[in-house]
Amino acid sequence: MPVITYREALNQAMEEEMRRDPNVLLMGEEVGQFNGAYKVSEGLLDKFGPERVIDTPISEAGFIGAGIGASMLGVRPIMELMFWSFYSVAFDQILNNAANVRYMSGGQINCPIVIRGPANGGTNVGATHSHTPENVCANHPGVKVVVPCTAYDAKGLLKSAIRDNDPVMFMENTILYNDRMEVPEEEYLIPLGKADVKRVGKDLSIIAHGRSVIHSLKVAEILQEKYNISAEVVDLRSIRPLDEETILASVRKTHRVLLVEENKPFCGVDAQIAYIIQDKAFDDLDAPIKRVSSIDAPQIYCPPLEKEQMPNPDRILKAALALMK
Amino acid sequence: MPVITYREALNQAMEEEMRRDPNVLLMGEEVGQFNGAYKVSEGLLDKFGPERVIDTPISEAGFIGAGIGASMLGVRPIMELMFWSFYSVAFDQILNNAANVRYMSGGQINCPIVIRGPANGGTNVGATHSHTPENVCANHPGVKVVVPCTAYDAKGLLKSAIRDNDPVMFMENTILYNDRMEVPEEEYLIPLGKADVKRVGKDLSIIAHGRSVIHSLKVAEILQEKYNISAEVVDLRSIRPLDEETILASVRKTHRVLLVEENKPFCGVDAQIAYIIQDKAFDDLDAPIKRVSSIDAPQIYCPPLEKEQMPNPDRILKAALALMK
Amino acid sequence: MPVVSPFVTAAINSGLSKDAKIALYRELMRIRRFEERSLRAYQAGKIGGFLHLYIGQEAVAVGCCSVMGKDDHVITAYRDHGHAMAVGMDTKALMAEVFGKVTGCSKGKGGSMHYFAPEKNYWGGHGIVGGQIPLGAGLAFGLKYLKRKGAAMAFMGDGAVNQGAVHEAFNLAALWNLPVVFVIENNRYSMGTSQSRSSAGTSLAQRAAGYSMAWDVCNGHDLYEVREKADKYLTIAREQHKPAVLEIDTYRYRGHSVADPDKTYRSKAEIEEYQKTKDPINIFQASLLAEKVLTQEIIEKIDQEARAEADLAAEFAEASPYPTVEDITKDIYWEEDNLDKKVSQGRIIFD
Amino acid sequence: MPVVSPFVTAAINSGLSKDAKIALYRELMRIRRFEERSLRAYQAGKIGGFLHLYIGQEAVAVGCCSVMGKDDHVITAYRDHGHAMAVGMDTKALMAEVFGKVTGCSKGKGGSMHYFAPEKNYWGGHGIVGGQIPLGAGLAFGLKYLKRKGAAMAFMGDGAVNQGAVHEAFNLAALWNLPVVFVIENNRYSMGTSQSRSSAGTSLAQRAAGYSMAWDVCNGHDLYEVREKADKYLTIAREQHKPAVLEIDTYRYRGHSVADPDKTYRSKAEIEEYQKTKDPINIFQASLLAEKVLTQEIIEKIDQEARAEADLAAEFAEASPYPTVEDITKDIYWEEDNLDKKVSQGRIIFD
Ligand SMILES: Cc1ncc(C[n+]2csc(CCOP(=O)(O)OP(=O)(O)O)c2C)c(N)n1
Ligand SMILES: Cc1ncc(C[n+]2csc(CCOP(=O)(O)OP(=O)(O)O)c2C)c(N)n1
Ligand SMILES: [Mg+2]
Ligand SMILES: [Mg+2]
Repeated sequence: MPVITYREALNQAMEEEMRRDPNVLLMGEEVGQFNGAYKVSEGLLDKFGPERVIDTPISEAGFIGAGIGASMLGVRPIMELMFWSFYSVAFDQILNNAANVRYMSGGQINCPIVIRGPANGGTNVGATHSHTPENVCANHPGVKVVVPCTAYDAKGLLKSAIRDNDPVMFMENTILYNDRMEVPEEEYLIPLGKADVKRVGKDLSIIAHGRSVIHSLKVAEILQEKYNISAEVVDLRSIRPLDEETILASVRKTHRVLLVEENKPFCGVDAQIAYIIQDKAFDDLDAPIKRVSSIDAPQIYCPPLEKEQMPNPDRILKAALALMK
Repeated sequence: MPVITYREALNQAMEEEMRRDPNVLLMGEEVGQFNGAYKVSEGLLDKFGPERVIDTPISEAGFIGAGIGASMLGVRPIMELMFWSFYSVAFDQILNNAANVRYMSGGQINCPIVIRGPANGGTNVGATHSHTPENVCANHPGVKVVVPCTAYDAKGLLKSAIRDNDPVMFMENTILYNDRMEVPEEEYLIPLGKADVKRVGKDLSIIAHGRSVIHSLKVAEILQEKYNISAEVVDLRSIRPLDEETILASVRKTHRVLLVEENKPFCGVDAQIAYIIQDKAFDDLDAPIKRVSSIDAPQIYCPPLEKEQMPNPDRILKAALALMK
Repeated sequence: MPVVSPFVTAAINSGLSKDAKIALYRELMRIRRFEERSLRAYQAGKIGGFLHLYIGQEAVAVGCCSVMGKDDHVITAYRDHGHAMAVGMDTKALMAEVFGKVTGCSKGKGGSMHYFAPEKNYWGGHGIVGGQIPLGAGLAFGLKYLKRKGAAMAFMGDGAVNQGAVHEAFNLAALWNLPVVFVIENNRYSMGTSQSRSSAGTSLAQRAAGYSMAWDVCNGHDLYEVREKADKYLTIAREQHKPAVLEIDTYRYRGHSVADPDKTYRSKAEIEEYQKTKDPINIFQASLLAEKVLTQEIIEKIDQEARAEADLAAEFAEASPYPTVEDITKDIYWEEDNLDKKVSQGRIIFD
Repeated sequence: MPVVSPFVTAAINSGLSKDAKIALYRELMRIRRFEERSLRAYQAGKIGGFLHLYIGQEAVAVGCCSVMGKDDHVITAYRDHGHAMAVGMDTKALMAEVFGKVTGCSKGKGGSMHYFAPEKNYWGGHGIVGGQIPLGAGLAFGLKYLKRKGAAMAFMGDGAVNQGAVHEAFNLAALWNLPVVFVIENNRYSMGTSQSRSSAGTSLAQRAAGYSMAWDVCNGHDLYEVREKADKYLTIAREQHKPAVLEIDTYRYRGHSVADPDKTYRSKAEIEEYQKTKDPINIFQASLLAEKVLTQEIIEKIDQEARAEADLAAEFAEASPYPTVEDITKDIYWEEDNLDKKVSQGRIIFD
């Protein structure tokens, strides 16, 4: 199997879907001539031309709104946000227009749009460029939210997202763009709403999404090797729809839960996961559900401190050990 | 004691603070000549003139940004959003600029701004006009979030918010504007971050904020009278800062918790409250924490169904009884 | 102004048959009577939320939509009843919608602000001021991308031009040569704020010049002129893929919405002056009388029919059922409404 | 172009003493050397995140800020080092900031994009394109409200004019007569996108005409001209409370940020042409030589000092400590940083 990066996986997903369906296009700042601010769209302009790979002005509300309008007519736009953080200036278009138009029209209109781009901290770009808005987006019925953490998942999920007839918020991670793994050459799809147990364990469930999964897997190794604790690592992959069954099955097996995410804690995704678990697996819990999130401050610039602010193996390990006491 | 409406309470709070401090001004769409879309600012233009009661174009990003800029210089603007829903077009100004500028400047700048207006459903204005974004705002460290449900609280909290040197998101409710109660003539302040036990009870804690508190109080009466269940009703009043102590004290007394809010459930405020309770009062819980939120769909127009969609006494009662079984 | 508009001889108008002119007149009347009827329904407590009446502005929607071809598209704001009727939506479904009934054009989910009829190229009805304008540019983009014929008209009020999203859409449309006409219905007020208190600059449309986009101003009380100008820019949009901003002067007689006390920002005299001298229906009626197209008899008949239609719509709405509690969570996701084609897994509706 | 700019005789320039001219030249050099030094620090792995260098644009910030009075204010975007130095911030604190050190001007919390010095009327350093422009209008509003003297300058790039918030701020400034000069630093590209690919219209500044706001275009390679134009509009803003848009043509030699491979959107030849013929430092140097203000000796000395200052700043930054983990949750809320004056209760930082 070829080994490719997360970036290449996304690129392949877009290329394959653009070949499959002429209604699929890619639009965003610097996606064409510049080959993408993070090179995710590298080569696509050459392959599909400027009619399908479209550079935009710095007008997120304008061009995302335009993408939504076009999607109502049957176009299937993939919209790149250079950073998901910039959803802040297109919030109304995304979470009023895309999220609500089907409902407000009594189901007459659908909006097959994908909005994708990196949503992560960790690259020292500060408070305005480090948002992880999966919680905010998923608060809004009408959208779907996906957060892949491996090349394999990224490709299979992005292809599903592009074929989906509902608006899908697809959140990537600049730090993972260079991560490499084997990805099959044959076409495959991963359905939205299916979590992935990335490591089987029996003493503790670490439930995470995005890059926090990668950290959690490292911690699980350490727990096993150093402490003889067998941690299961569940990667949510999709926030909405959410694979409750896989979450609950893990909890029912391990009875202890650590939730890990990069978001700021107040009303993060893991607040919701915690509610669901205590609601549906109350008697299975041997201890309170614990969380590791980013330290609750605007994202700090200072490189060594940003590492500390975010979930990292040290912080996760500490929380896991405290939980197992 | 004079009996006044929630609307008048807000109006008095603004008038008193504007008299006290010439740096306080009111700005927003239709706040002046029109006396406010919901008449909350009635009479203020006459009293303070157009320099301090300022009508704006329909440019929420522009004028809220301008208010933030002015606040950095020491002006203390009260910004009215005609509906909090319109934060969607000013999201970046509010949750990047106001929330982050102190942090990004290493504490050199503060931003004493109040952004206020109604944030509620229930008036059949549909999916784009019915947001309750206390969860989304409170997810962002840097802002404070207040949601009063009585005239007394509204006045005391708004005065505190105006004197606060941090950005305060103040969320009112059009349906409560006409609610009347006794409010002292003498000046008083209510500190942010102090919950209010609006009804003392011992069998069940109903924890709510905003108009859900009013519903919960009604349900508590019914529970007492019809079912001999003694429900305590805790009104959070302030979401960030949050009065954890009062929440936990109630839970430790009653051992059963029903959380009620008007938000859509996924990552609502009550998801966070649930997490905190199970974390800090795990052994005090006799049953899973339950929630009543708005039914998880964009806000419906249909008047009778919107009532059903939102928390209402029937739905809360049903949930309370199920929880007490 | 002469009784018969000088624009009667414009190409788009000169070919109109008598019947076609009567049909246009009928459209104006139908809208006015529908609006009046819905106001009464509101006063009777049948309608919730907002009701933004179109009374006084009828010539704008009728004029613009009457020159649409079958490939042209429309999107507008919350003051959307006139446009909905002008594109041919059934008044029964419109009235049922404001009553919140399942037979409404949006199944009772959208209400007055959210009429939709994609099969008539009518893309709503939108509540956030200016928020529909990027969608309108997107419809035009979509037409061009899909190599379909036609153009889009995106309507907004005079207050909406100060929203950032509108400006972004103007730039995109001009930069990308999108087939879209941005129509500003300038009824002089955004709620209680007059144009001079909200908008810098000498006119609203001329902001288009900053993007090297064509612009024009039009008397919206004269149906013939509206048709001429709308046709001109729609034709350019369709044929040359060039956008334009068309500002149409008009006036609303009623408050911003039915809840607006309408006392602080304009005088009764101002309203009466408009009603007396600029009413688009009176003006068109007078013209058609002078043109010997209409007779008092026909006028009477059209009025009766328009009233009867509005009453019938209200009866239909009244008799229709509400959606059910189960309906609340339908029409959110395409996939959940098409379970036979569903591929996602997991839970998507929470509690 | 003649060696000595025709603007040398403009009132704002004609009164400049020899020393004052040398001081201006020194500012240009200090910025260039600081930027070059920070680039080396970045390459050595001392700096995280973005680094948007100002090299090539120095005459804009120096020219504009040199005509500021003590009551005038500045706000800009993320390419903010030049402005920070031009208002007199200490390069040690600036370099320490990009190193993420607690001695940085924002305590290591803001980084390169977020320099702040309110005591110098310098309101940052902002990362969201166009997002600082409403704040700039708000500074002007605040000055007027507080009946303080002075005006604000709000800088943005050529790409930023297509953000909705910019347009909203333009309208507000024109409508309310705010004392603000919006400065567009047109360096021809927004990242890899040339002006013609991002912005419809014949010039960026002329969009101001849509709001009946004054506008002008200026050669940003000529420090004298920048001073003249900035002074003109700042004076009008201060004295008449009238805003303006001033577009200043300039050029950046380096990539958009240091991570930009800078290969897809412009030619090496283009950059070299600018360096050869339009470099603002060369042009000013040549002028001052012709004016007999500078000598080779002074030039050499200034250069040495500028390099030394930049090196010293880097040494200072290197030697400074990082903030601590406890510092992460400081500087969020005024109240938490001023516990003696705290009145709120409850918990405000969560985990
Ligand atoms: C972003 C936003 N801000 C404010 C409102 C509230 N609002 C609804 S209509 C309106 C006035 C709009 O006036 P105009 O654009 O002239 O249209 P008209 O009502 O005259 O048709 C306002 C302020 C809104 N719906 N959306
Ligand atoms: C809202 C938003 N969109 C996109 C970006 C990413 N971005 C940062 S700078 C930039 C280019 C800006 O160009 P310009 O305004 O010309 O300023 P310059 O960099 O040339 O100084 C872009 C697209 C951003 N920071 N904010
Ligand atoms: Mg209007
Ligand atoms: Mg530029």
